[in-house]
Amino acid sequence: MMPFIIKNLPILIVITPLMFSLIVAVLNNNRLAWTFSTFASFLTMIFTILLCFEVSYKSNISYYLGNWPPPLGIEYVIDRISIIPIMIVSVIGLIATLFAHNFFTLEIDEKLVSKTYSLWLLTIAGLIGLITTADAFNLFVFLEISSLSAVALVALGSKVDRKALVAGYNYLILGAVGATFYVIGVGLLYGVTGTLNMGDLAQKIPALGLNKSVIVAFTFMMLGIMVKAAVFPLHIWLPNAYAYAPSPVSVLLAATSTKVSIYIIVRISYTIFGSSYEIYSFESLRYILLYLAILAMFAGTIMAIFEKDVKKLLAHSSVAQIGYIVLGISLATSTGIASSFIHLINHALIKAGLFMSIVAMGYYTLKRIDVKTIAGLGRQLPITFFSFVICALSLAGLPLTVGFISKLYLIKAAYISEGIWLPFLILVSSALSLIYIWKLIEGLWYNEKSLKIEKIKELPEIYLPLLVIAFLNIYFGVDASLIIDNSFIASDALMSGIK
Amino acid sequence: MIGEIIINAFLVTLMLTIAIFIINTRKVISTILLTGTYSLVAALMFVSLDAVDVAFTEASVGAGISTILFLAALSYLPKEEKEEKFNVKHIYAICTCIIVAGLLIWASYDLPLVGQLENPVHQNLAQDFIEGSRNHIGIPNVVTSILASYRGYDTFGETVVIYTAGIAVLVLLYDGVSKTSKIHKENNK
Amino acid sequence: MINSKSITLFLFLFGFWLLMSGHYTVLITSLGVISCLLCVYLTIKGNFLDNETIPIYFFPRLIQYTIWLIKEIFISNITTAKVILSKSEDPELFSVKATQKTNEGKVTYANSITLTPGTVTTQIKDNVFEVHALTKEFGNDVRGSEMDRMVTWLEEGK
Amino acid sequence: MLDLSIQIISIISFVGGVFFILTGSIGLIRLPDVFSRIHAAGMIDTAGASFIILGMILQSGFSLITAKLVFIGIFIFFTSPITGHVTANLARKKGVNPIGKTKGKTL
Amino acid sequence: MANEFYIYLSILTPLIAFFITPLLSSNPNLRDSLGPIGGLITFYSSINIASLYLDGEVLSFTFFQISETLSISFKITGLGVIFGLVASGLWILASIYTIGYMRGNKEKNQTRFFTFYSIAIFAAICIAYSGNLLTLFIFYEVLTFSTYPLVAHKQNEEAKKAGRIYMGILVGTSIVFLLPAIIIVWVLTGSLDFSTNGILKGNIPNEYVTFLLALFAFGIGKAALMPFHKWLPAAMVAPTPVSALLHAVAVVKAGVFSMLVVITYVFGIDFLTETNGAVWLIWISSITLLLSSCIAITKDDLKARLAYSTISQLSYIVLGGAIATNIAVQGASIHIVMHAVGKITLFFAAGAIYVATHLSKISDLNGMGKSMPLTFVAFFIGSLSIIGVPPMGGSWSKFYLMLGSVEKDYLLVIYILAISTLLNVYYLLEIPAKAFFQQKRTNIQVTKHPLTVYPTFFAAILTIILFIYIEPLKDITNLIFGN
Amino acid sequence: MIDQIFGVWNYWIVFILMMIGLYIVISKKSLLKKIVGLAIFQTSVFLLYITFGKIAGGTAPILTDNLNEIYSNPLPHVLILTAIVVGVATTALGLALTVRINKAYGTINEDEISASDLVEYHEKYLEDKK
Amino acid sequence: MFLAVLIALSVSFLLILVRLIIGKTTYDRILAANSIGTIIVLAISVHGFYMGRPEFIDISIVYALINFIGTVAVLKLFDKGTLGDK
Amino acid sequence: MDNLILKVCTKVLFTPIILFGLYVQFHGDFGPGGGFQAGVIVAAAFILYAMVFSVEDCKVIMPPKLNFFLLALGAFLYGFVGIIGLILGDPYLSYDVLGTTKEAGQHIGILLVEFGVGLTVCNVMISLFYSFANFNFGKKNND
Repeated sequence: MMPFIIKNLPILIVITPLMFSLIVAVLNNNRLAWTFSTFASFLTMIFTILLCFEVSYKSNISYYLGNWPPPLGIEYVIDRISIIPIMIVSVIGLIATLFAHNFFTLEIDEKLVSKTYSLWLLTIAGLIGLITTADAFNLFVFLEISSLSAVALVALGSKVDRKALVAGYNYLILGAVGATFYVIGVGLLYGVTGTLNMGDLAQKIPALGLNKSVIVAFTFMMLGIMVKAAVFPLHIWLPNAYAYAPSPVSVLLAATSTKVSIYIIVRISYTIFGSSYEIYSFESLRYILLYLAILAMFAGTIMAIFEKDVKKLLAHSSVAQIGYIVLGISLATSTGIASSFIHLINHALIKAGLFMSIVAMGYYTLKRIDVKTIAGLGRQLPITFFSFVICALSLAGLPLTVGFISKLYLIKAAYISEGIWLPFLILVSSALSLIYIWKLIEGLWYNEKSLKIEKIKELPEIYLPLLVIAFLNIYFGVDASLIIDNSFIASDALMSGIK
Repeated sequence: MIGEIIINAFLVTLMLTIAIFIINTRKVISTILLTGTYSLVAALMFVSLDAVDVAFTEASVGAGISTILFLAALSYLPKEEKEEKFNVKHIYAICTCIIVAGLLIWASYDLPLVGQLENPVHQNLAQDFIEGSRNHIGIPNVVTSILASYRGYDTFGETVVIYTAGIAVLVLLYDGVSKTSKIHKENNK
Repeated sequence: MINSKSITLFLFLFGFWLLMSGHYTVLITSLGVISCLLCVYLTIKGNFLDNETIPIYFFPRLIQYTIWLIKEIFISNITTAKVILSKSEDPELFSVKATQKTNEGKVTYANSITLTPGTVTTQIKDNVFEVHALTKEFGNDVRGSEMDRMVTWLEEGK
Repeated sequence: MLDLSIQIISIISFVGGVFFILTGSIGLIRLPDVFSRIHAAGMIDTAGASFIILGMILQSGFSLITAKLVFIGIFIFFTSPITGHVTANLARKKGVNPIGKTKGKTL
Repeated sequence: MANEFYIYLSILTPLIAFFITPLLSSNPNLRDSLGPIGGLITFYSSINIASLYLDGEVLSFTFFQISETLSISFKITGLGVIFGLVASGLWILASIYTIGYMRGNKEKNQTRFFTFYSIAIFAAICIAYSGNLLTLFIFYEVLTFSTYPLVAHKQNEEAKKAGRIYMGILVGTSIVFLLPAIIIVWVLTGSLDFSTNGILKGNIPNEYVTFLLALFAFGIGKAALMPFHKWLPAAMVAPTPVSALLHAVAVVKAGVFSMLVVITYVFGIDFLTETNGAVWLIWISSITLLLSSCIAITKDDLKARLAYSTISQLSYIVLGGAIATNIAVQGASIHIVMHAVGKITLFFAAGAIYVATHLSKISDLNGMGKSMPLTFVAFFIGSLSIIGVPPMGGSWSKFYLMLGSVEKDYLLVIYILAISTLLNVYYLLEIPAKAFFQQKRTNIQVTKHPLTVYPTFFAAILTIILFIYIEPLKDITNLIFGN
Repeated sequence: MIDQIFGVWNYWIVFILMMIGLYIVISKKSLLKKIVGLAIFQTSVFLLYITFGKIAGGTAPILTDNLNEIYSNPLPHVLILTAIVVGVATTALGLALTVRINKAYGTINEDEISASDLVEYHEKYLEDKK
Repeated sequence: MFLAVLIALSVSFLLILVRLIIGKTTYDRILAANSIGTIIVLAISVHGFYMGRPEFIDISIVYALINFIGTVAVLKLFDKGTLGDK
Repeated sequence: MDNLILKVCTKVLFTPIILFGLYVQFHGDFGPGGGFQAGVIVAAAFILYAMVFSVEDCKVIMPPKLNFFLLALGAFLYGFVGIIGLILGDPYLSYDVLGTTKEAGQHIGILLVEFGVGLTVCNVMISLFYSFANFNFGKKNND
């Protein structure tokens, strides 16, 4: 049994949630559906952990789907780089699934819950599939699986607020345009190289020299994915989508979906075009990305400061955080990319925790979670508040939390390649972020309760995910070597592909 | 093979005409019918470009199911669009489109010419697929053998996508009476 | 379940399959049989395996009728083309009475009227058809009710 | 010899088909109202289609394609009157009045 | 191991107090006794550490490794010993006083208060014994965040606003300036560990020294250099024990301590002298010193005046560091002790007055000296110490500072010190003078709480003791730059 | 020469078609029209792919017994089959959302929707003030 | 020969397209769309012959089918205002 | 639609359309077509029936529960064929091991897989139509 599993790990992590989603959909019992989903995501995580060990001494696992060798068939590649986002998705997936049960039964029509779990697992499967694939077109298919299911999940928030529908619609249209742009890019590349496998493409592109189609293809692919990753001017779908989605969906999407897209940006720019990166536009694109990232940092933070709706506030903050991650990528140095990876992981942990604790506080209202409505709830829900504070301080970059580690490395990288002005900007924006964080903490703890609900008590079922995420936030802030070492290994691996 | 080229050019221009008409039609039903026709012509184009399977699919999906879905949705929607004045958004859209089109046209100078045998697209893989389909799989329709075997995983993904859409629409258009849970009835008075 | 209609339908469908298929291996043909059975099953399940679906009693006189119809169509096509090209249309709307008893008969009659260009059935109320004709001549043809007689003849069967 | 005659017959039938189709489309543009245009459309569907299919049948010789072409023909024959009739029916139902040559309406 | 035991003991004691306090919320007496007991234990271990340090033992250990070059580690330095002694020693006093204040004033949420009080002390002691910049920074932030609930203790709008200013300036400066400075050091040297002669020498272009020092100087907002001093007066809304903690024991001392540490152990005074990188800091601190003294005069609120006094006194210490000679740094470090004791006396007195009479305006204190003689005598002694009049401890530090500036020929600095002393005299002595020699205006009910008065008086006596018994302190300061 | 012109002509028109689709998506206010635009956009992209796969004088990639036959490249066809399905999935989902939006808002005009949201926001704001 | 037929079909296609676009009543459009369907069905068959691979007639059948169903759908929509049961 | 002609003709056309769909399904190996197109054609027959008669009538032939089950089953079948490959020791979606020879295995695999696609597509399309056609317009959703 074991060798069989070991041999097929790369595909098992994708098809486990996928196949379970097909089974879950036809179940009638909500509790059973949840159990199945949890089981599926648990299995996925176990497989991912096994895969981690496997990758750590094989460094590069290639899996031929359908037993056809790569340029003909589709290939899965798992290496030290891709294992990071896979880990994020599967761990957060499990935590969010554990968390989801109470909220789905509450926020969604009873009869739709099992189907919702199906969509939920599809999102997870789609995201993992996106990461593992080494085929440019297969990536598109999984992009669509994940985004269609995510759109549906977002729109399910319409039971609470009709704006969820518009948010879902915009997400869908922008996402589809982005995906189509990506497809155009792939098409142009295919037109000039005749292959779709990423490794194969990377080998063939340098031979083409300064080819206009390749440059345009690169631009289009990047643009397409940047929509999905919500890089600054293309982020407009994100705040509403995260804010109006049902609670568990916000948790899952905020923590994983953009991270995966950013990983793809890295993959495209370094793996496919990396070997010809001196010739091509990446050097100039780097600066475009850099400035966009800086804009994102400030725009997101400032929007968040003036926002009253807490989920939307966190979504705006996500835009800013994506800015940090993209900034790391745009530095195009080993340290920069490593810092991006570090922040990728850490931000997933932070945002998952923040959204979980915030929506847990909104559990009793089912209305929009406003700074006012949650006032004073912190004292009534101490565990939730505790994990919220941990994650919020982590977001602000307080030492001993993961946020600090990522900021530390990001600034180091920025300082090394751009001098002092960039760290300074980063820090100003992160100091600004303290304003909204503090607004929330203060509101939760010091303000008088505005809700007239008597029976507020915490749900014991969500203690586990909340405490786990708070623990992770602290643990990796204290003993960060696991994240840091792996990120550096990944970034070195990426950079070594560039001559 | 000048005939082929002329047919292609004609069809493509025809599509352009239809598309231009679609922009400014305000009657939704006409838009839908024109879109259906657009798909039909595209399918015809696919036939003339030797992509029979694609034509088959485009005909049944683009012209068929899509149109029916549009019509089904239209029964709940206003039948006529609101009049739009030319505004900044249009200028913005036009600029975006011109830039993107400019980029693409610029790129097209380095694209291989249509239909040349020596294009990289035809030099790589294609022959392997055809030979493989003939010798290893034994199915005359190369498209099917790639679809189901070589790139079977893509097709699995595609099936899952359509499944996702099915479930998503099912969930979104579920018209049961929504039940509010007990807690909220108490709390949201 | 198994009656003359279902068997006839099955045979028709299977014939259709064989004509379409072109690959007469055991696998494909057995799949064909299964498919045809499925189709028959669906009609039974939907409870519409009746005379309207498969009017067996039409068959004896069907070929003769079809030939006659094609001839009619050909003639009226030429006439219509003349009318269109010469711009001499003179439309009229009138009612005729159909003498068919069954639905399938009426439908055949109405379709035949519509199939011959120059005349279109616009409404059916019980057994009164409202017909739109391109010119008076076409109208006279229909009113002459030769077609009506032919269809009734077809309907009677053997 | 046989080939040649089949060729000639098929060309003739193509020509016939094209003639009817073109006439039909001219009719679609020229004729005054929906009801009259249905006749033109019917012409395309019946004579135009059948002649062209006939031409192709002659071209293809006797094979599976013939069967399929026949099926297309039957199908078109089957569906054309339905759509024509339903369109006319609906137009009548929704109060579109046929235009006569001399005056507006006849019954 | 046996020696490191004392470090563990001194760090863990307040931490344990932090964890136990909430559990004892139902038993106030037991809960409140935790503070003095913890203080005694910590002070005991701090004395042991000091004596071990004087014996030349090198005490250091790494708590854990974050990554290859980053770790959280502790190491005993001369400055650290002094700060550790101050923090732990005054904790005993402060905790006793706090009991009196909180009970006398019948404050709410006492458990929360004591909890965060302990964690603040914990952070201060960790700062004292930190072995590298990262550790220092981390506990610096912990200190900031743990004192926020204390500042905003009253939970009204004013307290929250003050809390926002407090957090905004301290966290803002530390993130925007201090963090990049630390990272620059990290990038340049690859290490953050303290070394007695500094670690930057040879690793940084000379022209960047000024810039980097500026980042540090403004980044350490707790040192209250002039543009970033606003948080200190704002935080005055807090209960007086907190003010005592902020202004005497933990927070501001942590700030100036960090400043001195950075100057001596990161830059190294020789290096600073060589590059003249700290000259500007002398002027900035001098300006702060004078200006804040002037502002203090205009304040009628007792605690606000003390706050501005603190700002000015802190600048003495920064000035000592900026002069960057052995003697000046020694003076600065002695001033940490002296000012701490003196200022805590003043705050205790202010708190005692508030508990007894609920007065906070200086103009209302006329003639109160007769009803609260012990308190005002203590206040008088404390003032003298701050001013630097000889039988009090404060005179030593000023003496050393002047020596230092003479050594470097900064004559202007001496004048500034003199002027500021005169201002001190004016704004501090005005209060006991009014209390003793003016006519009592209204009938004010005086209800003293004994636990507020005696610690105050004891602290006053401590200033005198420190003047006489200065030798051990001098021994320690001699070891700041290694044996 | 004519090969050259028509060789690029197809691309150009396809690009322009794409842009028409994109233009509709960006500029039109009707949510339904946006979906139509998206469909046009995607269909045009499909055409681009299929154009890549074409070989002049080739035939459809369904094997015959003639071994010397030139077949057009089948790979783009497969890709586009997948893409068409994805496209119809997107369309269906978009339509479902549009229908729901129309039900919730009573309009599918972007401007009116945001106006309606704004009104709701203000009402809520006034409520809060009370 | 086939090319000539194709061209003729294209011409009639264009003519009908004019009707589709100018419309007048919706029924005209429906009629035109239906006729365009028929034309394309024929065109595909003829194109198959023209290219020498006439075995793809299936596409035409699908076309005819889809055309019919589409027309029915449009008509139903106009008749009942919905495609489902009211 | 209460139209006699349409009703009668739909009854007549229903089975041939489905059969044609199935023909396309099973002849995807030899000519254009395959699971996806077949699914659409079969679904088109059902949709036609539902339009001309009523959705309720169509639900007699294809009950929603069965429809939903088949919808999931099709994709599951596809995935499961892949898993069989896994169990027999080959990578995912490898059909070589399904039959006695590689070629036979490929044939079986492709047939099953295409059937899965067809099943899903057909049922998704029917399900889409059901959803759209019977979306409850009168009731307000956000109560």
